[in-house]
Amino acid sequence: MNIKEVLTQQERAGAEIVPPSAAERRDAGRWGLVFNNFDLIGPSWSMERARLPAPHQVAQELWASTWDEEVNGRRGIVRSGTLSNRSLIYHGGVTLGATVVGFLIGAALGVALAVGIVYSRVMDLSVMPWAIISQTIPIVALAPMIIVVLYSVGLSGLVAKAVISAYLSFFPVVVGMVKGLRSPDQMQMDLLHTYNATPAQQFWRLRLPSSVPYLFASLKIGIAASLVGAIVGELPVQRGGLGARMLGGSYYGQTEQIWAALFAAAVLAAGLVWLIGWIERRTLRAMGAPT
Amino acid sequence: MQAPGPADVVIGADNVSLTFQTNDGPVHALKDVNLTVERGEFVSFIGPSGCGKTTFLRAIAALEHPTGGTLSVNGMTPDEARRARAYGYVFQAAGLYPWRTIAGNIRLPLEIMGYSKSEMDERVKNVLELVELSGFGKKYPWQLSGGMQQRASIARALAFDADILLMDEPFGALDEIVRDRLNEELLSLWARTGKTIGFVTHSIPEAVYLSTKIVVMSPRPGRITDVIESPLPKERPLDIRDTPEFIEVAHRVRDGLRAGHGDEL
Amino acid sequence: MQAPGPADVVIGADNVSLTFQTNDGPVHALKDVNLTVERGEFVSFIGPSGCGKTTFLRAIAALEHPTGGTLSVNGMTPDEARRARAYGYVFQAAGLYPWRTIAGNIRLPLEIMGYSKSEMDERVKNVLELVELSGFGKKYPWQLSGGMQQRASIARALAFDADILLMDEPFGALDEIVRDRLNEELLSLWARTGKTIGFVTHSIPEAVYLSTKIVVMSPRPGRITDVIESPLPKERPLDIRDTPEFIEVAHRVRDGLRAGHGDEL
Amino acid sequence: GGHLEEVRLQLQWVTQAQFAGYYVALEKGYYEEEGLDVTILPGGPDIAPPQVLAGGGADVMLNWMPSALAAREKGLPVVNIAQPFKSSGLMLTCWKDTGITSPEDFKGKTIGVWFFGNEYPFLSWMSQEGISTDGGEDGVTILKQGFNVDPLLQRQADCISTMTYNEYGQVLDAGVSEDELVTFKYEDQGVATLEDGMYVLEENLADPAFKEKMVKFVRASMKGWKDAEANPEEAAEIVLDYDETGAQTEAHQKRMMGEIAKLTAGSNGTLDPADFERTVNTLLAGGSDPVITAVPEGAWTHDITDEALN
Amino acid sequence: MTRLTVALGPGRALAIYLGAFVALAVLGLFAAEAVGAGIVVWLALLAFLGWHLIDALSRWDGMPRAAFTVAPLALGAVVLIGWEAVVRALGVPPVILPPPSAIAATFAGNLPTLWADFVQTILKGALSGYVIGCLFALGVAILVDRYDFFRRGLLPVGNFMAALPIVGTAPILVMWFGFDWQSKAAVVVVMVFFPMLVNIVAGLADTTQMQRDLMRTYSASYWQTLHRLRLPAALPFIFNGLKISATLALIGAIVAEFFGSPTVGLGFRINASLGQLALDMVWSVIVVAAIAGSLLYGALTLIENRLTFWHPSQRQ
Ligand SMILES: Nc1ncnc2c1ncn2[C@@H]1O[C@H](COP(=O)(O)OP(=O)(O)OP(=O)(O)O)[C@@H](O)[C@H]1O
Ligand SMILES: Nc1ncnc2c1ncn2[C@@H]1O[C@H](COP(=O)(O)OP(=O)(O)OP(=O)(O)O)[C@@H](O)[C@H]1O
Ligand SMILES: Cc1ncc(C[n+]2csc(CCO)c2C)c(N)n1
Ligand SMILES: [Mg+2]
Ligand SMILES: [Mg+2]
Repeated sequence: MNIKEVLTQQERAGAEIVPPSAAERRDAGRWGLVFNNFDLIGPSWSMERARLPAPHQVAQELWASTWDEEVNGRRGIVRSGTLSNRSLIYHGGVTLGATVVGFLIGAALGVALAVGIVYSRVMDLSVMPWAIISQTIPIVALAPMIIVVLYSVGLSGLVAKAVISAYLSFFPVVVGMVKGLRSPDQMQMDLLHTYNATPAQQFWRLRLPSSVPYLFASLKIGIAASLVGAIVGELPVQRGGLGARMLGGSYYGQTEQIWAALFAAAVLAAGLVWLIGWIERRTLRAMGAPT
Repeated sequence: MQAPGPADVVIGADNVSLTFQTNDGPVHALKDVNLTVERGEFVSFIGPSGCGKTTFLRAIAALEHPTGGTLSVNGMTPDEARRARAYGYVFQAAGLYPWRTIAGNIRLPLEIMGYSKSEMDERVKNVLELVELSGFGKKYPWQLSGGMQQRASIARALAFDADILLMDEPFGALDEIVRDRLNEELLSLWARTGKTIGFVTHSIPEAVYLSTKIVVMSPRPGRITDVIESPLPKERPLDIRDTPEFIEVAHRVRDGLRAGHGDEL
Repeated sequence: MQAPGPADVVIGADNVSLTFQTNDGPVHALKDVNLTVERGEFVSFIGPSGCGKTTFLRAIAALEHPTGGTLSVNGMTPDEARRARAYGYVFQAAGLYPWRTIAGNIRLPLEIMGYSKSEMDERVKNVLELVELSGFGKKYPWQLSGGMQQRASIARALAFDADILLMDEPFGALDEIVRDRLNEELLSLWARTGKTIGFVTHSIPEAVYLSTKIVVMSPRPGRITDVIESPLPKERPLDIRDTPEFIEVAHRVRDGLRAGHGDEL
Repeated sequence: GGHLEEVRLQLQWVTQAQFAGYYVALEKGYYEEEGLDVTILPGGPDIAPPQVLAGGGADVMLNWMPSALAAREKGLPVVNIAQPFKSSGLMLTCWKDTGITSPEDFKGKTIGVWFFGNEYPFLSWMSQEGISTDGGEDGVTILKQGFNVDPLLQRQADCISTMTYNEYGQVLDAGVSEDELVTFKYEDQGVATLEDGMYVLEENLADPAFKEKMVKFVRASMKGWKDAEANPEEAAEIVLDYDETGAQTEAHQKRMMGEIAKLTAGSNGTLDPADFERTVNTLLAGGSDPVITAVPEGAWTHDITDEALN
Repeated sequence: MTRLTVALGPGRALAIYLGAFVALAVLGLFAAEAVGAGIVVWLALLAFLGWHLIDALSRWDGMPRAAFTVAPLALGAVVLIGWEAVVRALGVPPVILPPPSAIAATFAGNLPTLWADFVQTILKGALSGYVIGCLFALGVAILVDRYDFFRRGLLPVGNFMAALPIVGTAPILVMWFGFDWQSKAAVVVVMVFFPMLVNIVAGLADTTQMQRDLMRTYSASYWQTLHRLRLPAALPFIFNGLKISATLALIGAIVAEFFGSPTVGLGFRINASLGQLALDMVWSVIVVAAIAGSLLYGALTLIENRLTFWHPSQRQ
């Protein structure tokens, strides 16, 4: 991946390269270059602005921007008593807050809409197409506008980001829940029908329990989407968070910094998804699923 | 025989027809069905597989809507009767909710109808005993054998006091001995409570033993071919099954059934 | 009686036990079950609901694994036999795939076993006729009555040539007349093909009419209480059911069943 | 003492030394001395400062003049009240080995350009040179450049837009030596347009109290700027402290501050009408799709700077 | 009011609501400037009438099929009319929110540009990435399902990819795959991967014991079971994933263009127009995206109806 840049560097350092000019190399195949210049590619593992940084570079950056920064840094928790604004722990926390708040709002909204769609013919007919359309609006395009609008009513920071998170996470929940709430079979529905159960009873005692597998599949996607939303929201509001880190990394060409922030985001996502999976397993067990 | 006063008619079917539209043409599940059931009767439905027994029971319970004719229950439409919670229904398949324990499944209708906690526990205990499932209340449906699941679903329908009990082959998966016991239990419950019972079965002796009226049906299109008023007394010990009256009725039913099969063989 | 040569033993159960672990303690579904079934036998299992009939059948088909004792099929482990496609299994519930038509469901095992297209069509047609469902091949499962679904699932198991046919209450939801017909068909199929058949039923006459060997089971813990070798000839017209031999065997079965029930009443 | 008047300043990019003057004024209490409580709102990609201004999210914004004049034409009357940046830092940076020596040679080449309102100076320049921007042999192929210099380093583009104070330094930091590169400063090409100026909504200027506030704001900001020019090292440190993302590095900000000081050097904050005219002329020359169609009236005022600085 | 609908009969009620609705809409649009902030009351009235209009429509058996297309349009009309009137009444600056009429005019005036953007972003970027991403997820889901080794190894990696947020991946992928649509497709692949994976894995697990046992008695191979049981059973879930991913694919392709693109594409257009405060153009692009998204979603729904007709959710 890094071969072309490495060769250019070696050329600057005075090495003989095949082919000799950078302009020619632009159009050459990567593997060919590796083969022709095999002895010169060592530095590919330790470049400063690598297209693909080596794992140890990312690891170093991760270490530097978590433990090292907090313990030894001027602004770290050890010296200043608060988390450092250069540490991924701090930024991860900022993002996590918005993610969770946004997810809770989005999931609640999604479930509410799904219930509305399943129970109200008017909503069934008219809401779904607009929910779809809402998702085709590129949120990143809207994010700044949302933030501008929220600015003008005096809201900023966490709330603005949470709004974007909620916007992205409600849709998977709606789609999954509508299907899930409609998944009870005929006989299961008929049984309650003979009892003349109210719609609320039908919801709590049949539709909701049947929708659980769909709900959790959706919640996993929803929380991941929420995290993406929070990060997207952090781009225009440069007030910290993993999104701000990624942009900073990209802006200053610090690939390791992007990768480290990406890695942190991925860890956060995996953790959140795992948490939902854990709740799912507990719930299913409480509902008597065979183990 | 005297015509029953209108107040006594619980189920009245007048030229009821029901057609399903399917991917390869319409299916006439019921055609011109006429039937009157009085309060407190025990009516059995018998007929070849696919002749419309389930469909008719479902129509009575307002789970299907006739495409022709009229059907009335307690002088109302089936749907009004349903809203008045007139029905206890045992489906042909057990249909237990997999996320509820057996006790939880039986408690379901009680919760919906707003029974008190202690009343619920009491009733669940009683019906579990009735169907010989005491001790299985905490198990989940998939941990029970087929027959046990079926008994649990019977218990669920018996747990609350429905005016009309509709049972679709409730004892199909039970052995003779349990079946005999449950038959007796059902008769005594019926005598005690005066419920009206609609009962689908494939067993001729069972139909004759239990019913005051036996409805023989035949398929394609589903229709009633014979309605037999039972001459047996209300009090029925198990060995009534060896009396000549019993055997005569059973013969008539068997002939009706054969005739029904005849058209398609 | 002569001990069968080992080559002739199809199913051999030696002290088989099977315990389920559940949320409220272990359930002993099978305990110390011993049974030998020779090639070409027709074995019925009869016993109160919950006595382990289904569990035993499932264990034979390698769908459950005994927690004790050994079970061999055709001299192999059940799982090896399964992989050799020794089984045709009719489940207690129909279990048709809702996304396939009836014909599609019957075609399923044939597809898996790689039959040719024309062979498949031929066989599907034949078995549909056998279970009286010609004309329903294009319907979907939910468009069929309970009994029709059950017949479809029987057809599915008969469509291919399994060495061992395991049937779990296949005729439970059928009326007497279809049932008699299918009983005859099954006997003639058995006579024709020499299959070994394991058959669960709750009907004593059915068990006696069909079987060469009747296994009576009793619950809690599930065990075999009696194994009755039938003295009836292989050729069995329907009216064999009125012969004294038949009635005697039926009596013995009924007594065994009663005894099984006794422990729990 | 007593209570302070609130002012919200919308930057046009993330916290960096480009905006050092304001941070210095804030840190050193110049705003407070004037009785102002200033909140600095960092910008970022896709934050359009005029939009924030229109939505009432800020009182003053920083903006490049082409973008501000375009907003004016779109019906958002913004007015330049001060111009701390005298000269333009915008330039094109090209690989020397592509054979480019003058704008003539751009034909057939691929060039990275910032959009989001920053494309105007480039488009005007090309139309003045008579080079089409639709690609092909005789035109240039334009790429919408992201936020960094990778397109040049990866040779996805032959030239990219850079700022003297930022991206150019990054190219050098990447190990490229100056003699591998050719640069074209807009300033030298005679197509320079005015950069970071302070803008407010015209309707607000009608309010004497607001005007008063802006006078104080501009005075304190310029004091901050002159301070930053004089003490670049310290100014960079202050910027770093205010950077909430923690992404900036010290070396980078110090160098940026040094370059920024060169751009602010010629201005005391007062807009030079000659610079304005040159900007307008450049933009009006914008060929087929001009940025502005007529000379804007009332797009700037000296009212504030006159009062603030004299 | 619903009772009124029932009493009047849906047909007549429909006519009445429609009349009232149109009258109210016209009134609102013409008097908006004069009304000012009082527009909120009007808005509430409009929403109320709109609701009952759709309700009457859904009960009117004169056109049960058409109701499916007309009802959403009616809601759309409520939203658009409300939007137009509010923007006019409150004098919202066009650089914040342009009125629908201005958007429509811009849309109509820039069809060739928008078409080129559509081809670049949707047809080249989004669709190719969508197809590759979904197939890739299917492959991984099967590996995960098939081998316990991969379940332990790959599923966590899949979860990991859940949050590779576009903001982080897009710059890197643009760096790797260049400025043209290939990098956008790559972004889409990364974006749709996780929702598809989660749904396919959940779907493949959604079979009953008996359904699986049947296959076991046939000694069906893994692939036979997959093809004849697990995949059909998973279809309802897979379509969930496909639908969610369809919208994500559009978002991904558009947003990726913010991080570098040629001078064509929906994302490029949004970005460039936003900088010029040409919000009418921004919204025109959003309209294009919305149409594309709805078409894709509608097509998926049609296919879903055909393939999962047997699922209870389709039979009600
Ligand atoms: N998966 C399971 N988990 C726990 N217990 C089970 C499970 N399957 C069956 N059992 C228990 O094992 C016992 C035997 O069940 P089995 O299904 O073999 O009965 P059966 O003889 O087939 O009865 P029936 O005639 O009612 O079908 C029952 O007590 C049942 O509760
Ligand atoms: N939902 C449906 N769609 C189409 N056809 C149906 C539907 N339900 C039932 N049928 C058809 O209606 C006829 C009567 O079915 P029904 O279930 O009432 O029979 P049944 O008398 O209960 O039979 P069994 O004894 O087998 O349960 C059958 O031919 C069946 O195929
Ligand atoms: C998306 C986007 N691109 C460019 C700018 C313009 N801009 C303002 S300051 C500056 C120089 C940074 O060193 C640049 C390029 C912007 N505001 N937003
Ligand atoms: Mg039936
Ligand atoms: Mg069983």
